[in-house]
Amino acid sequence: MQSYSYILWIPLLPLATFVVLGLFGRKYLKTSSGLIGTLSLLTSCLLSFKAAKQYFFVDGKVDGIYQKIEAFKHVWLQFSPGVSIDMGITIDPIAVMMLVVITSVSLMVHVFSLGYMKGEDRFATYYAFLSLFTFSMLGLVLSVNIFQIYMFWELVGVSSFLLIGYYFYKPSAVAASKKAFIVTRFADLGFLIGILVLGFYGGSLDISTLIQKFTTVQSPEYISITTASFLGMSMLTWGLTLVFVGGAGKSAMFPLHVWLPDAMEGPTPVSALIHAATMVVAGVYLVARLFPVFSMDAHALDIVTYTGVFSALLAAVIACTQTDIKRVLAYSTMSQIGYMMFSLGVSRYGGEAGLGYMASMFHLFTHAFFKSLLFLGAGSVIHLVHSNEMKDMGGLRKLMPITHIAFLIACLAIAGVPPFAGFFSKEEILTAALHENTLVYGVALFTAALTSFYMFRLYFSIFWNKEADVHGEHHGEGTWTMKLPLIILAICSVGAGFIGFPEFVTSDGAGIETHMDIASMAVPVSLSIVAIIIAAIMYKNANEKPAKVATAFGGFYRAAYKKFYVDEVYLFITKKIIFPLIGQPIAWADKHMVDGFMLMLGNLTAKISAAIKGMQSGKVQYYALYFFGGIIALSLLLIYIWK
Amino acid sequence: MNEVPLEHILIVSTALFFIGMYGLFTRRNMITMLMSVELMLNSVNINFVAFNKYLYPEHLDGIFFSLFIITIAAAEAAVAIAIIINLYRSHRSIDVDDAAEMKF
Amino acid sequence: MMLNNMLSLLRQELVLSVLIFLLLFIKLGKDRSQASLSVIVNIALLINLLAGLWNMGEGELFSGMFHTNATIVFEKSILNLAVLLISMQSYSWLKSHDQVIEFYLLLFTSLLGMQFMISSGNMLMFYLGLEMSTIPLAAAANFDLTNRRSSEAAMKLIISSAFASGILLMGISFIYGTTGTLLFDALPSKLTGNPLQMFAFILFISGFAFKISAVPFHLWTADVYEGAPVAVTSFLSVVSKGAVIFVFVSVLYKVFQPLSHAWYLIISVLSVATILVGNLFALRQDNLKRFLAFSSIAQVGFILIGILSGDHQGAVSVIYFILIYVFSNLAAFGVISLVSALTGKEQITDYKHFYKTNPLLAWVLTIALFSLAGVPPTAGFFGKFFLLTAGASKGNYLLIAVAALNMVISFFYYLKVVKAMFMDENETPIEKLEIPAVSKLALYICVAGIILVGLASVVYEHINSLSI
Amino acid sequence: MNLSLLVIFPLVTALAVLLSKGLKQVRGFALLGSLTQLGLAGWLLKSYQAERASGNLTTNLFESNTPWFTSPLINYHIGVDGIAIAMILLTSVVVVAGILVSWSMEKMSKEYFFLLVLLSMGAYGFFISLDLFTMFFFLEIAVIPKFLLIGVWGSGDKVKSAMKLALMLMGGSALVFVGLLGIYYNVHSFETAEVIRVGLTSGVQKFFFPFAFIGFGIFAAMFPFHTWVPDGHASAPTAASMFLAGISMKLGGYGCLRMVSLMPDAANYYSWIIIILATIAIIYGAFATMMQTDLKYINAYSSISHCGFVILGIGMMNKTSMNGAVIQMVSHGLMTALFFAAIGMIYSRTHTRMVAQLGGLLKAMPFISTVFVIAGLCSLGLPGFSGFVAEMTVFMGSWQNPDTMYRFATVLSGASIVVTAVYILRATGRAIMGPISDEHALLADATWNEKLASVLLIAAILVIGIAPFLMNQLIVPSTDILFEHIGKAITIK
Repeated sequence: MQSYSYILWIPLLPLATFVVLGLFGRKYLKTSSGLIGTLSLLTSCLLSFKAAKQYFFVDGKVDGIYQKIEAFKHVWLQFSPGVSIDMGITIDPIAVMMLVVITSVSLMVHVFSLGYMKGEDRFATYYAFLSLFTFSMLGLVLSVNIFQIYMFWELVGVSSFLLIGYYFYKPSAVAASKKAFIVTRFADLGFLIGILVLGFYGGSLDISTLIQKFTTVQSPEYISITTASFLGMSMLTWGLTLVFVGGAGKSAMFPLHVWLPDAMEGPTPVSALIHAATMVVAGVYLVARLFPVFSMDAHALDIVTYTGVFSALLAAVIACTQTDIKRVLAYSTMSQIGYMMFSLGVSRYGGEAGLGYMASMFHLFTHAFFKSLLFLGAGSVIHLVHSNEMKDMGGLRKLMPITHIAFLIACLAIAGVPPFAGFFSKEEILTAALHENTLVYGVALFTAALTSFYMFRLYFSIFWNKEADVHGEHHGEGTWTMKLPLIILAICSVGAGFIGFPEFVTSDGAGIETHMDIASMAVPVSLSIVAIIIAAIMYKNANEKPAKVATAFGGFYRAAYKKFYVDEVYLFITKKIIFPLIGQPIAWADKHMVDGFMLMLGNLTAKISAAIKGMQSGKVQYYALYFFGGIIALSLLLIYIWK
Repeated sequence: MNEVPLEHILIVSTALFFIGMYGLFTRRNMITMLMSVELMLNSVNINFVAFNKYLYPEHLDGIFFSLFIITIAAAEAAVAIAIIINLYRSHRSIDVDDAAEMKF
Repeated sequence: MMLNNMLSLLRQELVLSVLIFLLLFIKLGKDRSQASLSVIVNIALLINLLAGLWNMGEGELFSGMFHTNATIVFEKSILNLAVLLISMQSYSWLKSHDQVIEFYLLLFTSLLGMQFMISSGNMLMFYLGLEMSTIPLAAAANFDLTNRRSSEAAMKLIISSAFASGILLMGISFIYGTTGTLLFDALPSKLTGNPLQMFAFILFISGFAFKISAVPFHLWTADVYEGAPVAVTSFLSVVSKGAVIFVFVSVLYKVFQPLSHAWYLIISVLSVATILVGNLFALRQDNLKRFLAFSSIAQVGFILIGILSGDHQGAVSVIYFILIYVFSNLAAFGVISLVSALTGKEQITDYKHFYKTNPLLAWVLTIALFSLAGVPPTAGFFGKFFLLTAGASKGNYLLIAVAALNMVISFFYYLKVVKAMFMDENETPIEKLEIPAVSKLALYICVAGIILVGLASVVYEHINSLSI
Repeated sequence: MNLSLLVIFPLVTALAVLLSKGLKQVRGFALLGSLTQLGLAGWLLKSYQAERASGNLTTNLFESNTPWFTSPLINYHIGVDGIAIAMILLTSVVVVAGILVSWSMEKMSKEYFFLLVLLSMGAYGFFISLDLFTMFFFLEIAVIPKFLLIGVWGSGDKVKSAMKLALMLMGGSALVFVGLLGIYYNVHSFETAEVIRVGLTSGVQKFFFPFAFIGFGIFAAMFPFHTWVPDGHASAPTAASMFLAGISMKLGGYGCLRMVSLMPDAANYYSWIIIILATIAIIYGAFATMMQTDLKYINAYSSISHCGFVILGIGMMNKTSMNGAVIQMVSHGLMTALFFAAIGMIYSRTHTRMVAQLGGLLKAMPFISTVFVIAGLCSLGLPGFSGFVAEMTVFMGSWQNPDTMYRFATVLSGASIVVTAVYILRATGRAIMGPISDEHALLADATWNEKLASVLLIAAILVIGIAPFLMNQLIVPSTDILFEHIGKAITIK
């Protein structure tokens, strides 16, 4: 087996880029920073491919399964014997897959941004942040230690915050970045406590050790964590659920999804990278990383399943009503991640039962390509019309042919039309769901149809429908740097499905056989096609039908349009409960009660001082009288106390 | 001839002491106050002499002490009267309540 | 032999007596300039101080009436040092005064009385010393003859102290009546603790409490301090108080040792009351002298806590504290005396923004106040620390806690003055003052003392090595 | 090396400052002195490690013991362990930064720098003391300069704040004093080692521990004795705020730690109260911060919350949490100094600290804004910065006790990191991001001295944040030794 130590360079190169650009970019590397960032990432990307090749093909399976390799591990912070944060690199199928996904999508975004962000004032800063993000994300997927995940988890959070707030002078961007950070931070609290629970009972923070201990039913750790319980749930369930809360926050699962649509305030390429392809699937990745442990606890898996499926449905419904194209895409992302989640939830560990796991990872893989393609396409469109609103678009297929074709491919992929990438992965998910839980299957099927509908609503509204009023001079589809990524990603969206994914990425690393039978395929595919046709009827040309349908749904439509008022609930909780009912009383109490008490001590002293001033009357006879009083007092003291 | 018992003398001296004290507390005229103090000192003198005579006649400690008290009382009175005279110059009064500017 | 003994054992008193007579003769002769007179007096005082450093052993004179040893000599030297400093500091004030010699005469007579009082081995000697130190002071308090307040102060002092003498004498007479002796050495074996004796003891202690101005016997203090000229005030607050405390310690520790349970109780109550009342009154003062009067009352409370210890360490810490107190209080009074002599201003509000115009004086006053407050690295910190440590040796930690928390209150009013000097804005601050070299030297000595007496443990160790 | 140098050098510097003339000389001397001090601290670290590497395992190194007073027995006994070295390094870094930040202090510059140096001397002396009296001595030395610094050079209601701070701190030291006397009269020594060796009976500990702990707790802003913190910090001039939060609050934390090691039985007995108070401080401080509108108040209240972690770590009474407490002290010292430095830089330019009146400063002063954001991110515990390491260590430690109340306290304290994120981002969002007003648009960015100060602090934060194992190597052996003694007390229970 060859050494994998070069993998260390994959995250370190972007880190170096971040440091260089962050320190010197603004002053010295203003124009060349884009190029530096891209080149460094290209190297990372190539190294990733090399790693993938080596792992899957050169080294291959040992004993029939792909082995988990710890290429590098260094104790970073020792808490107590056995419990430490380690920095290291794990290589296993999902890590390698994520390496490839992250570096290639990030590379595409880097290239795209060369054109898209050209002339920006903080161009170098932008690339620095992109590099920081890429580094953090790579570090996350390679983690050996659950605390290492948490650290990089926070780092991707902050890079996301920085990038969403890139247009810092726009109040809406600032608000969105704040929201994203705070909501995910809240979720991370759950993650942290989950880690504390698992670490306490497992006696280790090392992922492999934890998995090994918690999957051995006889181990003392397993026994103690399953017997200890709090509020009727075993500590294992608690731990996993709390970890999942962290994942749900980052992956925008209901009810922690509110930040994702707002996060679209960031530059569009950023949305493509962070809020479509990579960071938002970190939650899925986290569950997959700990999947052996999750599979030991049915309750935790159920929570994953139902959260996932509900989020998928909810997001799809909302997506049908939104008019901001990036928001539509954001809800679509949320919906697709919901798919991945419940797919994990219905899966079991090992062999055929692990189909859901494989499907989830497969969907993650394909989704990364077509969703980033959709975002980059949307970016091109926005670059042209300078608006996010559907009503400002239409008939753009003539102005931007490449974008049009690429976007169409992506739409077909996400709609699950064969032979595009999404078809394969979605098909596996549905099959897995069908085997395990019919209710989930039903909802998933309906969601799939909705997906096709809203994606093509989007497609038709942008590229067909009425002609947009694109005035005067425009730069068409922009430079080649903006077109090239679209083309490459389009090719991936077509071809990614044909990779023999079940062979490579499975729950136990062993590879499974999948069966595609026409019968089970027919239902979702035909539903999708029907939905596409309905979308075509409603949106291909400008007409009154959408409005009529909206009126027909009435209150439900309005509720969906308002995103089911989840934001308002949050606002209510923060603005009406936490601030006035907790924050202000505390601030008040501090000023008037705690501090007031200290002041009162001072004032009291002054009061007493004023009260006894009469003693010093200035009349010498009274002084003598006090003198005499003192003698009597002392006598009494001795008479009554001493004797 | 029956000797006067010590207790009687002590009662007289104590009475004198408290009479002096009462005078000091109640008289407004500074000279009178000074006189009251002299009463107190004299009661002490009586004490000393009586104790010496009745209880410890072998030494003359008490008697000498009272001699010194008398002397010093005279000196004290001299200084006090000088001060009171000076006070009268500025205050035009020897009422003790008029000299109570400094207080609190 | 006897004469030899007298010369060596009485050397401090003799130097002082000679000085007093010298001054009397000068007074009889032609008028001398104030400057040369000051020089003479200060040099004589210095000789007197140096006389104390010259160790001549211990002994008794006049069949036990007068006794002395290294500790007593040291205590007297502290007082001599204080008087020297006061004399140097009052240079500016005396310059404008006609009766310089009288002032010195009064002061030195009083000092002489104190020295005899400290050395006394007999109640009679003690009484004589006490009166000898008090009566001239009353006259000195009236030294600003035309000042209403000065007269009032003197009147209050003389009447109060006459009353206190009466009480004290009553106590002594009963002690005599119950024991039959006036000799300190003979007393302890005869103390039985019968009720009359206890009552006598209370009267006796009250007389002391009056002199050191412990609450509730303190009421004269503030008025007298405020009214008297600054030099007299500083003499009253440092020298007079210090001397009585020295005697108080030795009387309590040696003579009334058999009654130590009784006086432990009395003194603990007095100390708490003294600290509290002193602090509470000091809080509300505007006149600096009056303010320092109450602050010194509070200081006495701390000294009483040190006295509580009842052993060697207690005595050491008290003597040590008095030494520090001399430096600290005289540094403060030195500044006040200068300002008062040159501008007549004595209110705290007058000192607003004092730092801007007189940084040196402001720093000296600040350091002095910090020392009084007990802030390191000044000696006051060490002094208070040792006092409270000694006081805690009997395990009365609640008392210590009360005292320690009272330091916070005292901190407030000391800081109030510092605040006025450094932080408050003022349109018309005290103008820049010309400081005479002598006064400046005195201030420097005080500051050096404040800093060195604490940090250099040699001073403390020296006191500790003395047998008390 | 001779540890006394750490006290003598500031003294020499202070004298040099007093004797020099004009702002240029004064600050030159001050900077030179503080740099020397930084060098000394670095040298100390190096020789400490060399000594440890050579197998010297005694508790304290570089000890020297000079008799000072014989009765009561007081020795000038100095020596350092890893914890003390960490605090000394922290002090030296903050002092250099503080002096750099006040580079252009025109008003009474001589006195200003003199007091700063004096304050630092108190801190150094405190950290190297092994004798409780010496410790107490230096603790109080550090109080008065604060009073003057705030009262003379401060802003706002400065006199009142200075007074409040001085009085509360004096109150704290009065309590400490009672505790120390209690210790003294039961073991007849002020030596920490002697106290540990002889040991205090459980009853004595229970009586005196509250005095000593609350006393130091006041210095460490323990709830409900924290009220000097907001006003004091807000009124202080920049460097004084940095010293106050960065150094002098650490005196309290360090003192608390030492008291726990001297009186472990009592600490164990009272630990639940300590934990409750610490948790309240953490949560309460965080929520109170959320409501503040003045940048300095924000940082001051957040200091209360962060220092709560120090107390929490100490109160949890296990090795990991105590390590966490130490790291948190260092981390918070650096972070909050950086924060105050940034706020000071902003204030000196905009002349306002009200968040509502600021906005979009990133445009006009990118460097200062970046510093502000970095300080904020460190405050909210971002990995890579020291705050994360510290807080996580405290959490890991406090989670080790399976008792429900301890768990609850840990979760609540953990929740504060969310609130921290809220207030940090609110402040950042309003002041640094968003549209900029016209009058602020043309303000200049940081000058070289400010840059240097910030870079120094950031570098220190990053070193701990990125390589916490270095910090651990330094302090863990010492906390192990400390805990050997404490651990016994816990097993007795």
